[in-house]
Amino acid sequence: MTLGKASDSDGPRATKHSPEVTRENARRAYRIMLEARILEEKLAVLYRSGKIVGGVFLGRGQEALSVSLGIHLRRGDVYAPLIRDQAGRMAFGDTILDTMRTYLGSSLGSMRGRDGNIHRGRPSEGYHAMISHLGAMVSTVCGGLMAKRFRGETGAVGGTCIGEGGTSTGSFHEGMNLAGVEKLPIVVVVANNQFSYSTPNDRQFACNDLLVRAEGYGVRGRRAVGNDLMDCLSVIGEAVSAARSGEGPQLVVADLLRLVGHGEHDDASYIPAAMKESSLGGDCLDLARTTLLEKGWLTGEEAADWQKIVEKEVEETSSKVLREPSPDPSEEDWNAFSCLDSQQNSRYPEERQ
Amino acid sequence: MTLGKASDSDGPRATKHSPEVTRENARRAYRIMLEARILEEKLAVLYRSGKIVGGVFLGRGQEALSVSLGIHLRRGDVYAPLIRDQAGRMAFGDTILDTMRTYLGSSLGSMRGRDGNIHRGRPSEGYHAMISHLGAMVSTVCGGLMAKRFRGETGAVGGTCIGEGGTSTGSFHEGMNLAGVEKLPIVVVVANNQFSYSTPNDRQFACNDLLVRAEGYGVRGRRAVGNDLMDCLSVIGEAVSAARSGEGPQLVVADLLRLVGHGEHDDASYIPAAMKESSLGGDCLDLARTTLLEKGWLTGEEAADWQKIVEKEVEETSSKVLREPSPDPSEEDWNAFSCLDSQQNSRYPEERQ
Amino acid sequence: MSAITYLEAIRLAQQKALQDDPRVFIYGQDIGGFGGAFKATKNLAKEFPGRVLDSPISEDAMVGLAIGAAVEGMRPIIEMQFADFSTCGFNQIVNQAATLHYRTGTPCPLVVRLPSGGTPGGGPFHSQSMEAIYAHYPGLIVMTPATVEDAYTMLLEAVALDDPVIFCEHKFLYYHLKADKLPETVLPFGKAKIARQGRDATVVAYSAMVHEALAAAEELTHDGYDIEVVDLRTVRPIDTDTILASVARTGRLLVVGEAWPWGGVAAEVIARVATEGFGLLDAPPQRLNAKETPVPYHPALWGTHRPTASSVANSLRQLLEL
Amino acid sequence: MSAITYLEAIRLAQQKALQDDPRVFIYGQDIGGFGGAFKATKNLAKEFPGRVLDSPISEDAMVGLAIGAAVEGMRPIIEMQFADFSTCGFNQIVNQAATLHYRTGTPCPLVVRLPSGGTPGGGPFHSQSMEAIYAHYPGLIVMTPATVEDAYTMLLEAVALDDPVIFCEHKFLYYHLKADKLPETVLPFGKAKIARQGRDATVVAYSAMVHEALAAAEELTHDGYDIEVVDLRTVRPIDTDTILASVARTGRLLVVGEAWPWGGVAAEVIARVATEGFGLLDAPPQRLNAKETPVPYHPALWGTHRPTASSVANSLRQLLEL
Ligand SMILES: Cc1ncc(C[n+]2csc(CCOP(=O)(O)OP(=O)(O)O)c2C)c(N)n1
Ligand SMILES: Cc1ncc(C[n+]2csc(CCOP(=O)(O)OP(=O)(O)O)c2C)c(N)n1
Ligand SMILES: [Mg+2]
Ligand SMILES: [Mg+2]
Repeated sequence: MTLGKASDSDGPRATKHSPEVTRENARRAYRIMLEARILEEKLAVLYRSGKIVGGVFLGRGQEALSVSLGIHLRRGDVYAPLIRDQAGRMAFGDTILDTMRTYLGSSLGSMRGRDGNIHRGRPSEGYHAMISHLGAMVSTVCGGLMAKRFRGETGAVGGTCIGEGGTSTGSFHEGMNLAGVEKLPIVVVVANNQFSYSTPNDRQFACNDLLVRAEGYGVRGRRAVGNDLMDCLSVIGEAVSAARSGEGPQLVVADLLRLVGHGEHDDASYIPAAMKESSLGGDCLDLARTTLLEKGWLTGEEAADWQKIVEKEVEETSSKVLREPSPDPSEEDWNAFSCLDSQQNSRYPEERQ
Repeated sequence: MTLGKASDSDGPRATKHSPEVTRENARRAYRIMLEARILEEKLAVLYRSGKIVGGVFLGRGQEALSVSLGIHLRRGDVYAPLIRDQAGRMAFGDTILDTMRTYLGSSLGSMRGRDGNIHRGRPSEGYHAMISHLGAMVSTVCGGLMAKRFRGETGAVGGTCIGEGGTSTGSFHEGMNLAGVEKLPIVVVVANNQFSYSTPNDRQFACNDLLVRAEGYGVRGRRAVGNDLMDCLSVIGEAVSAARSGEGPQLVVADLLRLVGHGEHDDASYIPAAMKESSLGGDCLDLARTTLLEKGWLTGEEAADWQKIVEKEVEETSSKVLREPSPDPSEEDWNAFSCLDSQQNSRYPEERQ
Repeated sequence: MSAITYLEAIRLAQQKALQDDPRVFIYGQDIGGFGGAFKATKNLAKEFPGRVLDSPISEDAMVGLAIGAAVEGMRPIIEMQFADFSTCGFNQIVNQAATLHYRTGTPCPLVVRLPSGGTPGGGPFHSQSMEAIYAHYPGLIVMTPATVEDAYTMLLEAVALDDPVIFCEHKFLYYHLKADKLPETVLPFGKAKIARQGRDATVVAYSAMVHEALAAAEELTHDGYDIEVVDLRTVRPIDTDTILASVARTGRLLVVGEAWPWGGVAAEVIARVATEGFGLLDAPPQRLNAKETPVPYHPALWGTHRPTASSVANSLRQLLEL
Repeated sequence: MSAITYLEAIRLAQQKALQDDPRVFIYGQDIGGFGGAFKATKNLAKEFPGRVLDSPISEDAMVGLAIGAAVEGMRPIIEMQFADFSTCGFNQIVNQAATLHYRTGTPCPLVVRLPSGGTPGGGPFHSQSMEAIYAHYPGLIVMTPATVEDAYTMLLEAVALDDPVIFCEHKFLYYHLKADKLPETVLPFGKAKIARQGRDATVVAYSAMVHEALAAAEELTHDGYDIEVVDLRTVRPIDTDTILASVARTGRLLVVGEAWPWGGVAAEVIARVATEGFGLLDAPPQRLNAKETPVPYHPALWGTHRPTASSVANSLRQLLEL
């Protein structure tokens, strides 16, 4: 596996740790990363104890990259997170409560037990609920941005994430190409964690660097250091600003590792120890804390307090949701249509005759 | 529409009109181009007179590029031509007779009236019969090459063509990426004729040059001048040799124009006059004849003779095939399976019990 | 106005939708200045600048774009160049568009226009009838208009519905079918229509097959039979009530579909009548479909592959003797 | 050898195919060193170096590759990680693999393995049963084994057949179902099996639903009924003769499918029995399918969405009273 080499489209890196990463943003990002981490640890526990059925898919090690997209988006933007985006989701407004509810299939959750785990969102609020089929969300986000363009709304951005494995799908390609043709304000972040499930990059693509694909789509390419919060905030912040100010689609590629299995059923033993010990394997949460402490943007006490507060919130939310009732099949209308009632009769009045 | 700019992956162009283009190859290529052109003109006449039903899709203006792939392939190779590859097909061994039969739906043709026009081939001989869905043949050719690899056969090459519009399909992307991952000896020729049906390139892709995509697939990229036979023969010849000698996948991009509608029902009025008058619009057949005459590789008399001979063969074949019987529906077995008889009963013996 | 073709009705419906509803836009290959492979959007790009857009050859992304826009409240119409190419957008249609409302409560109002069905010389990849494939999926409405009037009103209805609609328009009807004027009233959504009244047997058909059925019915008047023809209009939902009422009158049922039999509309209709109207049947229900191969290219093969007035008439004669 | 699971039978069949036939190779995501998402290829990459290969996440290209290799005489097995993702390879399957033999006379022997069907918590995109979608297309064989023995023998048969085979293996049966040993004889290809003999009604089922049907039949013994269960084994072709013979004995028919009803296996079976065996029926044939929504995530919803022994028993009781 070759790690990315520097690319022409990456532009000058003088902006690294650029001043635009404010203390406030960095603190907020760290806090959200912490929430995502602690929440996901709890999800793993719930899975192991049989409370969550199906699977649990965590973003451990990818929180810095993930949060950096979510945090730069705002109300009115379109966001389609993927598997490892608990942090980005929370930055975009998702909550511990709704995450728990969705994983546990609560009928009070946004997915009402109909869909679960990472398949979560509130599309009417710009927060798309991913389908499993990788690559599919790129063009969906494009569609949201087209809608805004048709209505003459400017300044909105669309953001989506994908793993390096997802770039092999035809759907990803068609979406990227379309984004380029329509010059949409979309930011696509590729989290190159070196493996798609167990498959190493040399069985996934043959280029030295996925970033070279940006030019082929006519989009701007940028690189971020995937486990370095300050770099992710800076690079993705720039990408989002560029998109927002009309510079067209942006592709961000970041190398990193997931510090966990593909799902909680997977021990990730296929990841070589040497890779884990390389700089790729550094835990973004630890690194971010160290940086913030060094910069004096966070004190050790605050860090410890936050940890406790979040742990408490996660525990309390978990207990609460575990006591909530399961969805009741007999109350379901079992109807996939909005224009038909469950007997498949038209809801439309006959007086149109 | 920006025409391709020179690309890094294009390598030194000192090989232009390199000596490896032999007199014999150039003469053979020209002869085949002439056959394709005259045959296609006849197909257009048959279409206009109502003898060919459905559509006729011609490669006029693209013969030089097309023939250059077909002529460098040999028995044992895999070839999947596309819409505008009459010349390449004939170089690979297809005939005027089978083309006529297929267009006219003769039951004596290779497709037996079941499929028609450009959907023609003899897969068991390495000559794939394209499906309409653009992009689909790239991975199919990859599969043929994998088969040879599994069997330990070396030295075979796979070749396929596609229009620039076809590069927007997910299928193309997946096939190219897979070719890169498996390091297959495939040559993919993109005929960038500036339009996909009526759609200009600025609605099809946003990069300045499709050749930049080669690097993203980890394949070697080369450029050819699409209406210059000597350049096409040289560049594609090199690409095929490179693939044959184990250098992995090759992408050739050539700019040109189709000098005809998408199909014979289309007057191509969307192609701007200025573009037709630019160097892109030069007719490769005329250009090739001039070059051969200049080089002394062909005499004016020969050229005139060939023209007459081919015209005669085309006319005779057409008359012959027009007299051949249509397929008889009552003789069809109406069976899509090879393991079932038409009553959908198993052909497999019961003694396996 | 001179005679309006089925194709022109589709163009006019899109024109009206664009006119009446700013949320409507059309996205598809070659539909802009060129007006589409069949000219179903002729002049619309000029009349509605920026709202009728040429797409790249990317069926998956075309549908994905429509979904994202629908979520934001638009009413996209996607033109597939041929129904057969919708297989490349299949995943977005069946897994994203069809599931969105159920999963999230957000409606997904979009229309995918599928130029469908066989024409002479069309061959295996420009002739397919895919209604059964889409109708299998809960969440998709599937329309199959058989007349100029329905092509017009149902397409407008498709745009107005809050669900994704697969609009199967038949290429063979594009130029063949003409009407004097556009209708002013519409049948309620989801209702089948008695295209011809009769008492001896019911033929259920849809799309181009309605006309083969009507011609067969006409032919059978010479044998002294009076055949009822039901035009389904939409195949999801299926108007089972109208079918059962007809079978109650005639006692005999033949279902005709241009698609392949396995799991097709005809199978579904027969399953419904057999389960819900068993007692109404005086004879075994029958179906007539395309032959079980890809759609052949040669017109002589094609003419045998699909049901025609004469094969429908034959099936009817057999049914009437059962 | 200790008890063999349905999953292990699939692994062993692939091992035997690789062993016996140098033309066989396996291509799919994570099937190499990792042994597949469900471990259906565990250790095979090591045992057969270079013949069990990890693919990129490219379902379209995976199938395309298999087609090209099949044309050259290989016998590829493609593992889809879940049946649901085969939608992304749909076009190659239905338009290239299914049509190749008819169009060109060249056979296209490949197997696409689809880990199918619902499991608790699977949700809308990891639970689908797609047999009806593929069975609609002439040119595709569709197998739906319900037992450990069939999983083994039918997969070997799938590899041996000259046509493309869609092999729907049920994830819920992977670990639940066990057998003591592998079978030495095989039922002829395309034959259904009487899984349980009875005289009061016939339940036709396939895949996981065979076991729900058997459990329901058992339950109905307490009511004094004797139910026959037919396991279809392949849904394309369907062994209509065996079904008709069973209905001739029992006079009553219930068809159970885990997929959605519209155009599903149940619709097709009922259409066949209604058209070809109308006179054998003492009561209207009935079907029981999944509810008409995407497959829900929560186990309680999922348990109601799919037919179960108890809903099959209910349907049977109703049928027996008709
Ligand atoms: C089209 C499609 N094929 C297969 C899968 C099954 N699948 C789920 S996640 C995954 C690996 C994804 O790898 P990558 O994109 O690198 O993301 P990562 O898991 O590394 O974050 C696969 C193969 C899928 N979801 N979609
Ligand atoms: C997947 C798919 N979508 C749509 C079509 C319809 N179609 C046939 S040819 C064509 C244009 C192709 O353009 P290009 O690839 O540039 O080739 P050219 O015709 O210019 O040679 C289109 C859209 C198709 N064949 N396949
Ligand atoms: Mg990855
Ligand atoms: Mg072109």
